Amino acid sequence: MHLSYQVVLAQLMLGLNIGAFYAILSLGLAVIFGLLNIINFAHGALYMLGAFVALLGYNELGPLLGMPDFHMNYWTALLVAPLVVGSLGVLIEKTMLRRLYKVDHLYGLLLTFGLALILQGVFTNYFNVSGISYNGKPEILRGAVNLKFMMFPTYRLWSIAISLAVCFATWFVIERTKLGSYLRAGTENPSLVQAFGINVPLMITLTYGFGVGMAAFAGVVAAPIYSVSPIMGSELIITVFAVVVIGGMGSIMGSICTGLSLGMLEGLTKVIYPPAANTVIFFMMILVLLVKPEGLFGKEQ
Amino acid sequence: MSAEYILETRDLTKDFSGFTAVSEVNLKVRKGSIHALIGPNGAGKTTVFNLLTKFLIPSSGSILFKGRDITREKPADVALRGIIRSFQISAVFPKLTPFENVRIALQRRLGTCYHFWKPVSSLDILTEQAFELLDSVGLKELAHHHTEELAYGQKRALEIATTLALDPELMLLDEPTQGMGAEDVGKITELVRNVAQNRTILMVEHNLKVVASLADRITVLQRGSILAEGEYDEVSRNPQVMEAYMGSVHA
Amino acid sequence: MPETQTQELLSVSNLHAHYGESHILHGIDFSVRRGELVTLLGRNGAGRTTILKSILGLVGRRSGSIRIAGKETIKLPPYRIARLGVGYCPEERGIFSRLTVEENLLLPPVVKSGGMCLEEIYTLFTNLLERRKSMGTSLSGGEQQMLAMARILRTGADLLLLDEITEGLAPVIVQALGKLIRQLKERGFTIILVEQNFHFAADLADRHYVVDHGNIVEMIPMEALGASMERLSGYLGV
Amino acid sequence: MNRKLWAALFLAGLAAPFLIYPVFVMQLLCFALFACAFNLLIGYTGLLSFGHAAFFGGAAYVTGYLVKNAGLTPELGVIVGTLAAGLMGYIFGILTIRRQGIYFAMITLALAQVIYFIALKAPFTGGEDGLQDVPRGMFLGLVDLGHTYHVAGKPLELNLYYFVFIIFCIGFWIIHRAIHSPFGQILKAIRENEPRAISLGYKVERLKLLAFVISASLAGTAGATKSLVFQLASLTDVSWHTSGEVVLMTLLGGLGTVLGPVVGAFTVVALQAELSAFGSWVTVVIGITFVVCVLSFRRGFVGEVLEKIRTRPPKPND
Amino acid sequence: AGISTDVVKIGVLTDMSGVYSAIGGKGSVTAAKMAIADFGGKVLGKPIKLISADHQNKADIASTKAREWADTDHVDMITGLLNSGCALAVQKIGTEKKVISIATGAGSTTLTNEHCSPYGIHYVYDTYALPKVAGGAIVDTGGKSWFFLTADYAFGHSLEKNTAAFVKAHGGKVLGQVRHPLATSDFSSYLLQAQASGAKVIGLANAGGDFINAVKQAREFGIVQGGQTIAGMLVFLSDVKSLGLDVAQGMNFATSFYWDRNEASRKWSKRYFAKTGSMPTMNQAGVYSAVTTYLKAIKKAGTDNPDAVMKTMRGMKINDFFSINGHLRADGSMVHDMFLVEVKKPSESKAPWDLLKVIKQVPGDEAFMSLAEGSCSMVKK
Ligand SMILES: Nc1ncnc2c1ncn2[C@@H]1O[C@H](COP(=O)(O)OP(=O)(O)OP(=O)(O)O)[C@@H](O)[C@H]1O
Ligand SMILES: Nc1ncnc2c1ncn2[C@@H]1O[C@H](COP(=O)(O)OP(=O)(O)OP(=O)(O)O)[C@@H](O)[C@H]1O
Ligand SMILES: [Mg+2]
Ligand SMILES: [Mg+2]
Repeated sequence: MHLSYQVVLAQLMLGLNIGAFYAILSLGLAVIFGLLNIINFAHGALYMLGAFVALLGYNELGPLLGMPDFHMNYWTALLVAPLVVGSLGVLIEKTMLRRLYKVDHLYGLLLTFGLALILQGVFTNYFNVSGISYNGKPEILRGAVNLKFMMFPTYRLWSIAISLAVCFATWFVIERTKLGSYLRAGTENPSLVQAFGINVPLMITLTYGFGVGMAAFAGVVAAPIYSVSPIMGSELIITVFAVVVIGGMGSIMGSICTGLSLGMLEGLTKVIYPPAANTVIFFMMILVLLVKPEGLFGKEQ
Repeated sequence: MSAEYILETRDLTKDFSGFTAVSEVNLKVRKGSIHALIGPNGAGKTTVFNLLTKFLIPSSGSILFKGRDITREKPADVALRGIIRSFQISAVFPKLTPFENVRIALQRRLGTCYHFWKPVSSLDILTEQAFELLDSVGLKELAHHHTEELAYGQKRALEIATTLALDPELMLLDEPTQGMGAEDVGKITELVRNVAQNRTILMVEHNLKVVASLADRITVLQRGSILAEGEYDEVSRNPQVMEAYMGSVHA
Repeated sequence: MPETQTQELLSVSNLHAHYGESHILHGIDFSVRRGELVTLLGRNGAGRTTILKSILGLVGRRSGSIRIAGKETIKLPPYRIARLGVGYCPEERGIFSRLTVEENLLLPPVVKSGGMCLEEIYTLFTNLLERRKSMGTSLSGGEQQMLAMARILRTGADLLLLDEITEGLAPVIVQALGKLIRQLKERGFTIILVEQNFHFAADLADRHYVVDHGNIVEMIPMEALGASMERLSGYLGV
Repeated sequence: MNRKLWAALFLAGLAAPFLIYPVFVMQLLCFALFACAFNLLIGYTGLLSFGHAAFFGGAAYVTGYLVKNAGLTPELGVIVGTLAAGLMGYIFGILTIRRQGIYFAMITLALAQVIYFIALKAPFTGGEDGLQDVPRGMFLGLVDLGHTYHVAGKPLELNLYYFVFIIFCIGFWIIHRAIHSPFGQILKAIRENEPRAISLGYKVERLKLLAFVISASLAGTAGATKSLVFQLASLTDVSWHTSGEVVLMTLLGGLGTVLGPVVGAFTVVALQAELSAFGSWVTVVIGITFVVCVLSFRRGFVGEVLEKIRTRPPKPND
Repeated sequence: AGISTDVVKIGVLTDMSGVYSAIGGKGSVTAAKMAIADFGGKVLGKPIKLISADHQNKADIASTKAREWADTDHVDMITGLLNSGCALAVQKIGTEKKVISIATGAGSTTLTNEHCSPYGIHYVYDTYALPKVAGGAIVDTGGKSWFFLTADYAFGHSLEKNTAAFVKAHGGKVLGQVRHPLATSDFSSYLLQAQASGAKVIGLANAGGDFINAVKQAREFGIVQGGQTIAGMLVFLSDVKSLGLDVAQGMNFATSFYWDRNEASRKWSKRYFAKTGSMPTMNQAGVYSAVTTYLKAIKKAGTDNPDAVMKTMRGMKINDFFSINGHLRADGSMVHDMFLVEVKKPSESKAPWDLLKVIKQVPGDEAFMSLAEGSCSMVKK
């Protein structure tokens, strides 16, 4: 393949698109990890669930309500899916995760791993794993934009923009506001923060809800691009883990930057040596581990 | 006459991204003495300890142990040379019994730590010595209890017993009496005095009574640098020290 | 004495507390009047920290009655109790490492009016001013202790629970803290002080409660201290 | 009492192929050994590796390839597979051993993904189809492991079974010994308080690395044996689902107990066999098992039983 | 002679939960049940029993299950087998244990070449026949230059290689190819490369989810609108259904079966539809046909002895709603006519499942690899 600068730019744009998903997912993981000290293995499954809420809302909700012509539109889904999945997250936190804070963090990982299996298994049982198309892409996001070096689908441009907006908003809240300092303090010593008069249990619950809500949001944004399938999250999540390792769990900004740049790296790999596209991030991870074991943005232990 | 000094630092310095916590400290610890390091909070005492035991890497300067430069060695190697520390926060193995705690330390000498094919009974030869050590700190009766259940003072004592098991030439004690009741403070003081025979001790301590009764020599640290050095009486009368550290307290 | 009744800011009766399976407090009764400074004395492990934590609801399980300014709090979650105006300085200091010194200071929400402002606090603790942009746990042990104290003075809490605040502090600072506490008392704060350093506590307190094995075994008013010295040293091994 | 228990278990192992479908028992033994090896790491050093399938599957490929293409005898195949897994463990270890907890889990998971990639791409692995047709060969060049006896009309591959059983016993014994060795004592100490162990002069990283290598090697032994039993090494063996399964086995049986992983492996393998007709519900049931186990009996079957025994009369030692 | 163990046991081993579950899965089990019921539930007076399991597309699970079925359940025939790894593993065990295996979903030609077995049958299609039918036809209608998007594993490579050979044989040329990892969700990069190559035809040498994603995204990037054609090398009815006519219209591909082809296929498919709610894919129809053929062979042979049954099948003409002019060859390949189909425009479609039109019927001997080309060791040359 001839590597003109147009090709490279085009691939970088596409990489940015993937990177935006990595960023929003790894950010969600980082937020949850921050306060609950749990690696949310179910993140991929909840991302999938978000996409399914959009899909089912579009395809099935109408018939279910006896209004065959009703389709929950994309914009509504963008709001509803995070709410639905966020509420499920709240439920999960209140009934299960809550009981694990006192024990080794690894149990949280294992529990969410179990949840991921359950969700994935149930959906696999009812839906086609090879994917279902989501047809609710709104009219104004159809078509393509001329970026000079390529025609870029409008929807993808939108997905990059909205994901980045969500990421930076989250960053701002956590690093620059009072709420963020409660979150960071709650991370370290919840019972003390509670003793200062802050409703920590609620904060934890909502944080988990918010984190998984973000995953669901990413799922809705992804739905018009990729097929919606029960397994869409399960491979992605492992790559996102690698992103997290490379970035280092320490910082919110780290998740965002690493996510984006690894997406672009993956994009480039797809032109240079496509077979390695799925794995380049893992090799990158080994490299980073050798040079900077705590990750690019991580703090030394 | 460096043989006289077991430990020497030369212009030891530690920067934390712009903040100099320890600055050009030249510390000399005489062999066989009890040497106390005191100073106001944040003076850099714990940092010095961390530097000496390689839990932190010095920004510049060097550390000599028995005349040999150990500045670049790893924590475990420093320990192997005979410098053993205790921690400001009590450091024991909570799920092992006190007996096992001590045995872990004794075991090092056998050199079998990588021997995964030997039975545990190969450690039986250490049992007697372990009990002797526990006895010396008054924990013999508790040898097979759960370490987590021990009282604070007992844990400190256990920590010292474990440290002694390695027969260190130089013991570094970071605030051994911190958080103890008066009763336990007395016991620990006694214990330190006992174990100090034929070894060297460098300790950080805020309890001036303990310092006064134990230390042969005192170094006062302030803002990372040595402010004064000498014997207790001498140092405690030093007006600078009084202002920076002791306030109006007179021992 | 109806008058003292109304003045009681904190009254604890028949307080039991558990950590998991272990029963730590066995029916504690005591009370603190507004503006008073009482200490809890006792050996290591007597249960003093546990009393403070129970007041805030930070133990596994508690029962009995704890009234703060007349309000029953035994069923309330910790954050609600704190909002009644209780400030807590924990024994392990509890400085947040991911927050800067200043963020640490600003963390606890203001629960009542009348707290100190930031400048006031920085004049009291000059060390902190110098290091206010540093991360919390890069502070030395003593600096952290100051920060932990300083932090609750901002919130306007008027019932302070102070656990071993002199621990690991240089004598000069201990003296400074002594002064500070006296000032606080003059300003009308109600203070419960858990202290190992008996001499420090003896100078400050109006009354002493002696805790032993999860019970309050004696109350010694300041005036009676001299007379009770012998018994006290029996309890404490001073 | 302990001795009697072991003897009974050993006899049960000897008699098993006559009572239960032998291939199934062999599968159980392979996974049980795998879980025991895994347990050595998590149960005694507190390191959760989420990439142990790399060793299991890696060794399966190495052994399968060598036995099939280089004509190695099965026992040599297993030994070489074990060594290969040990080497992989060493490389993984160097990369990960300084990290702890969740980080360690994620890194091992990601590294295992690299092995997965290699298994997918390398010219000798058969890609998606796996390495098929691995011969069972002649043990020591003498005993045909492929031989099927017919006892009471049932086809029994007894030679192979006892070969597997002996490997299991040896592997299990090594793990048991390692746990109860001077080395095992120090592992426990490191797990409790790492800085303290360092300050006592132990080279913690090297010790952990050794534990990791032993664990990886034995996981490799299990995988190598499995490739002979099923005459197949496939991507499943190196996939992260397998890594997840071994975690479940160990957790379910009881972390840090000697027999726990064996019990756990039996439960999971049996569960899968029972549920295989229900399609993706297997995944759901496994998921639920995970959740229930984490929430309500974190000590695992064996761990809970031991706890019951322990809490009754307070015995001081062990 | 007679029926061993007094029962004929048929095992359906298929993907019930993975990427191919829509193609085979429960539908295959239903098809097998229908076949048994239609046969009367008995053969030679002995009951026919059906068991089924999920091979999850994992060779080890397939092999474990097949082994267990052979050893403890005394299964006589195993069918389904949706991917090549599973099919190979099961065929291997079948050879060892004398159990007939009929692969209805796997594509690899190795089943009937290097790994051919006296008890192995490859029933529906393979990676030779599909491209031969589709590739040649597309080149002939003007698609002269090709660019391949290939799933990076044996199956994809083999599809690509074979298609390329036919493209060249018909005078077309291959401008390039890009190999993508299996189960890729984002094809945009590859599609841009295909677009940049300027090839008339973008050949998708992949299947299932990969195929669907690639087609959808091609549309997103305006590739078809830009004048390039997409050609799927292995396309199932369920894929077309899930893409929708809007996206898939105009695409040509090869298939062994389409429900709306003639009266017989319609009749059976409607019955199937009534049971499952979707029209059968070629695999599902293939399972029905395979089971029926097998049972017929037993009846004819008068025994379920595998050697005798195989011999009988080799001598049979297989003609039913699925298989036209079918016959089983010595290498295990079930050769039958194939079809070239085109996806209808939305305007042409009159019913939800009215998706394809048959353009051309290709005789089996033309579509499948000849014995002479093959490398099966059982075939005497
Ligand atoms: N989290 C806990 N779980 C179980 N037991 C505990 C816990 N915390 C404290 N204890 C036990 O409760 C008892 C009282 O502890 P507490 O911390 O209140 O003592 P204290 O009087 O404050 O002593 P110290 O001087 O050590 O601070 C001790 O026996 C201690 O071992
Ligand atoms: N990791 C670190 N990063 C940045 N600054 C640090 C770090 N560790 C210590 N410091 C700073 O170095 C100074 C010395 O700290 P150190 O802990 O050595 O004091 P100390 O003398 O032991 O005091 P104390 O008696 O209160 O324990 C302090 O001002 C502290 O804030
Ligand atoms: Mg210190
Ligand atoms: Mg206390």
